[in-house]
Amino acid sequence: MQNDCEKKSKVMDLYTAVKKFIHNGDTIYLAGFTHLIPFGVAHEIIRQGIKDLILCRATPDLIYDQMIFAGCARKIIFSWSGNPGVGMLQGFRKRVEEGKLEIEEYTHFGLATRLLAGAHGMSFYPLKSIRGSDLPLYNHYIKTINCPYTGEEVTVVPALNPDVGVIHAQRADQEGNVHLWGIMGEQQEVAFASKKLIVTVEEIVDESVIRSDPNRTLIPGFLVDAVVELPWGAHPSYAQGYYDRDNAFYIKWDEISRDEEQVRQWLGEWVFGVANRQEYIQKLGAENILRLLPRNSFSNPVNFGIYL
Amino acid sequence: MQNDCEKKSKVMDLYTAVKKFIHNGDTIYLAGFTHLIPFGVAHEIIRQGIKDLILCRATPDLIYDQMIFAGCARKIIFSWSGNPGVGMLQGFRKRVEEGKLEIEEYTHFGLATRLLAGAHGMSFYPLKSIRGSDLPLYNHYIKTINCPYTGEEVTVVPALNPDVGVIHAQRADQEGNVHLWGIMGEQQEVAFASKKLIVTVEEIVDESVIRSDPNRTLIPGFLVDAVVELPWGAHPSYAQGYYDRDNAFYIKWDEISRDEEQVRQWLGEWVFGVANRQEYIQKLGAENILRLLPRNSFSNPVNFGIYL
Amino acid sequence: MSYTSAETMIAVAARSLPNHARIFVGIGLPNLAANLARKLYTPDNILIYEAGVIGAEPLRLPISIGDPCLVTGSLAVCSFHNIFANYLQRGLIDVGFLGGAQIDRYGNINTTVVGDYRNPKVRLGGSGGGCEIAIFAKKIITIIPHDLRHFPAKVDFITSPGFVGGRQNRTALKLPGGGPEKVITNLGVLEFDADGEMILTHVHPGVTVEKVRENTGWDLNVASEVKETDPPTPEELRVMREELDPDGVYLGRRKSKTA
Amino acid sequence: MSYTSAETMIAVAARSLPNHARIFVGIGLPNLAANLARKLYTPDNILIYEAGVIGAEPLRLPISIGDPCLVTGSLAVCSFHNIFANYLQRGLIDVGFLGGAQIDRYGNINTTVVGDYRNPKVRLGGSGGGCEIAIFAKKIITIIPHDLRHFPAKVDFITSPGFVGGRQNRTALKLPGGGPEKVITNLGVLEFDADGEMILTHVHPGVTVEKVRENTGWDLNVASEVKETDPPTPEELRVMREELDPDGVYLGRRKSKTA
Repeated sequence: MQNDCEKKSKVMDLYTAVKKFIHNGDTIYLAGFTHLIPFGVAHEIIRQGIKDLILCRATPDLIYDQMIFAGCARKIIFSWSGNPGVGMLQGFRKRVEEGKLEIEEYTHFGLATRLLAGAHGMSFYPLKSIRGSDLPLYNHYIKTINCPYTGEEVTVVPALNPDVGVIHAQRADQEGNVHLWGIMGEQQEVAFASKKLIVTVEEIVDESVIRSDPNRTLIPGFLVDAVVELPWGAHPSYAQGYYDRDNAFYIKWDEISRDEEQVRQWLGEWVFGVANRQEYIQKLGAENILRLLPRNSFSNPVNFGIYL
Repeated sequence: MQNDCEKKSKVMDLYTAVKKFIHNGDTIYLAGFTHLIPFGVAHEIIRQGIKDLILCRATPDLIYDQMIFAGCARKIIFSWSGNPGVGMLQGFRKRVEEGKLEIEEYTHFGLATRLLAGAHGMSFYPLKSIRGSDLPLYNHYIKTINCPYTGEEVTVVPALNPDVGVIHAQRADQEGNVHLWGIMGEQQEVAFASKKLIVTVEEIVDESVIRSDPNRTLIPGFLVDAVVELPWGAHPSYAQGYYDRDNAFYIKWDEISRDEEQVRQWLGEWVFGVANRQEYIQKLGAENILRLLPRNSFSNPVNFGIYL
Repeated sequence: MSYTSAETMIAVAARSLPNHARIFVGIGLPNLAANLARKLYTPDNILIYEAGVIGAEPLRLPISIGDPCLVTGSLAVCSFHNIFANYLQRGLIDVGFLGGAQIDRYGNINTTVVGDYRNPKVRLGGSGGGCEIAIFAKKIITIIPHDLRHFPAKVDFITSPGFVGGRQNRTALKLPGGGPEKVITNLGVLEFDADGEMILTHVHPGVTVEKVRENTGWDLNVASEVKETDPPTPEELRVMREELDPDGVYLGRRKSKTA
Repeated sequence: MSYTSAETMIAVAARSLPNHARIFVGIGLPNLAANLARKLYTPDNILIYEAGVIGAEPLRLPISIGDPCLVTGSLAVCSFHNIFANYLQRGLIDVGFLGGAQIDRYGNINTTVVGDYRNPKVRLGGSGGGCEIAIFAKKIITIIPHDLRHFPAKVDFITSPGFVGGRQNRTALKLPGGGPEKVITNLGVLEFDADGEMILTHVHPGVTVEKVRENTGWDLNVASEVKETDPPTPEELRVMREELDPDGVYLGRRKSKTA
């Protein structure tokens, strides 16, 4: 979040946004539960060679696997690691098995609760989960207290406040007021919990589009430090209403990621081999783009009324 | 909430919904922060002579003032009492000053936190507010604990789980899947926290309208026990996009409520003197209806896409 | 051009706001002052309302804190819990505007009760979000009429803590926000000294220090040099009278509003 | 009509579901079983997905737990935190469907690690929402292949607690949900006795009790009368093969999926 609301323009290109706000050693959270995963930002982080990052994400997913392979990660804070719908997350898994990657592990609800506490300005929140599992034996941030009313023992987790949060969404105005729909994941919590926030969107729209439906605004612009228009910025994941998940790539990554040499080649070609996201999309090509387009299904409008 | 999801029809008239689900002595929460206040249900509760209720509401407002005058209330759980934009809440105030009405008082955030805990199935939640105020001297449900991470003293409040929650909204389908927009208040928390839930709506719409925009659904139908189509069910408060607040009545209530006899007359005429909400609206008349209609301002639609 | 003390109070309050700030606005006088400032001095402020509305641009004067005119065309709407948790408790609010029935030398505000809580003389509205605004906003500006009723030696009930019993008290309680910064009345402007006690720094045109002291329920500290505020400018008066409150609902032609 | 043991497992799982229930559905085999049940036996069930989708009616087989086809035309979408807090922790889920890498005699499930947590032989996915489903759902049905690898005497790591060390253990921990009810494998069906220990109640057609015991890593309790499950009906097979998984992604023509 900006320290003040000064009206310096937040609209910038991807390179500038990453250069300006993400630094070696930062704790970062690239948000998006299976949907709107900010691959565009991840690839730019890799291109800029940013190191020693603490990567937080409920589902590390391909996006963190690529960053792990590229040497960006010092530690992963997570709650489920996998290639969703395909299988294991090979890079992550291999480095953890070899003892080469530090992890701090939660359940989904535990990690979501950490974010909610961070978003709400609380230092902790209680939840009734995790008890009975073995996780607290290996993660000493997971503690217990007694409910001051019932005496019942409950789990507590500390707030998570990343240095930088990254969100990809369907649309925002130039100030970063974000409309996001479909699976909402943890994006709002990440936006409020993070100290700085980068938003990439399929489209920058006029403020009037946002103001036509304030209930749709998931993130207010004053939390946002950088707004980047980045069509297809979530590929190979998807953007509801804009494009489908490129499942062929998810399956292909399962093969690529079993072999360090293939990964090196893939990063060379698709990340280092392109200067920016536009070149990536060019390289992806018209056929792939067309293959992933959905047909239209629009929401029924609602009336806000004009009150004079 | 229904104990099971059995498909008995939930659509019923106002009389039946109140008769079936609200009983003497219940703890009830009629939701709506200045917006969508369920006056229709309140008047039916008064007509049915239901007594000894514990009335919970952040802002007791005219709706509870009328119920207090009518003798429905045993106790009020609240965080601000007033006639919003006009002044004091005379019936509430007088009975409290005379020691005739039990109160349990919070700050807005304290009460909202009680509801959130109730909605989340937690027995309590912490917050950093209330400390430094005198409220904990008079409300022993407000306690403190120390944060297990920072050691800092924080306030805690217990969950609130009303016996019955009541929501008025713009539209729902026959199962009670609710679309609600404009000021969202505490409706979602009340819906999840309450043991039974009555929903009244401006319009019952086809399920396809709800399914066209699942992100707009604030309350899933399976929480709902009764769905009542009740146009103008929030008058004299308002429904965003449907009608404006009838401010003339809010000002008039300030006068009426200073005099028990005038209140008796008003209740006789506008509550006991009408059999149901339809008669109330009839009595309100075309001129008042037209006076309160806004002009249209529709939201920009969003595309969910069809994925085959 | 003639003007009322209420108009002076609003104009001075408007000038006290920083630009590029997030302002948590109560309805009534704070709303007038914040919107006057936005039109003339602080176009980049974002106004946030307790009902969960962010960046409102109402086409009429809002009647209550939850007026539908605040919602249509606003930037964002959030739930009742979120406005307190995500905005106030998270520390995102730069300035909170408060009113009140009583304020004491440490800036503590009472909006709960006159007399004893359990045996009240006058039962008032209660906290609403007032306590939260006082605890969490980076600074608090209070707008309140100046007389012995509103300025007692000790408030009957602390609804919204200022410095409690002094600045070290608030620090010890670890209240996240900065506490009271200014109190703007129909007589002048008061700030808070190193101990967190109110000190008169400005009087409005034509008001004497003595008059302020007579209307304050304790032995009021006075700055070594008390300045005089500038009277409302014609432009300020025009915006207040023609654009913001054309019916005079808040500026004296009708009884002032609370919510 | 020939059928595979995976098809039997899905059909038996589908028949085990109550109607008028809220089912928390994992992708893959649980999704197939829940949708098979919904089409043939339990039309009034509401399917709830971890990604925050309620009442999904997908037009294709969802590829992952967050597939866009689950969202379009669903009844409601909620945030990641809300699906756990408002739905699971609040006690609204009747049946949770789980899979796993290991399950032990008390229904504890491991999806975290094979070997030592700090020195893993195989690092698995971790809990995701599995732990929450196991703790909060009113009952748990697990679908898991039956062999010594999946049925060890003791799981290497309790990711999702069943009865922990026995039914009294779960009670003492005050876990809100009812715990494991059934385990459905490619060999048969297991339930839990008064002590919370697994007991074989059914075998699938052609499977012997001895074969089940040989494929279980402890001395398995067996019901006094072990029944035989009914084989998949032609209608069940038709729906599975033609409507739910026409490409055979989950039913054996490709390696089965996890998410």
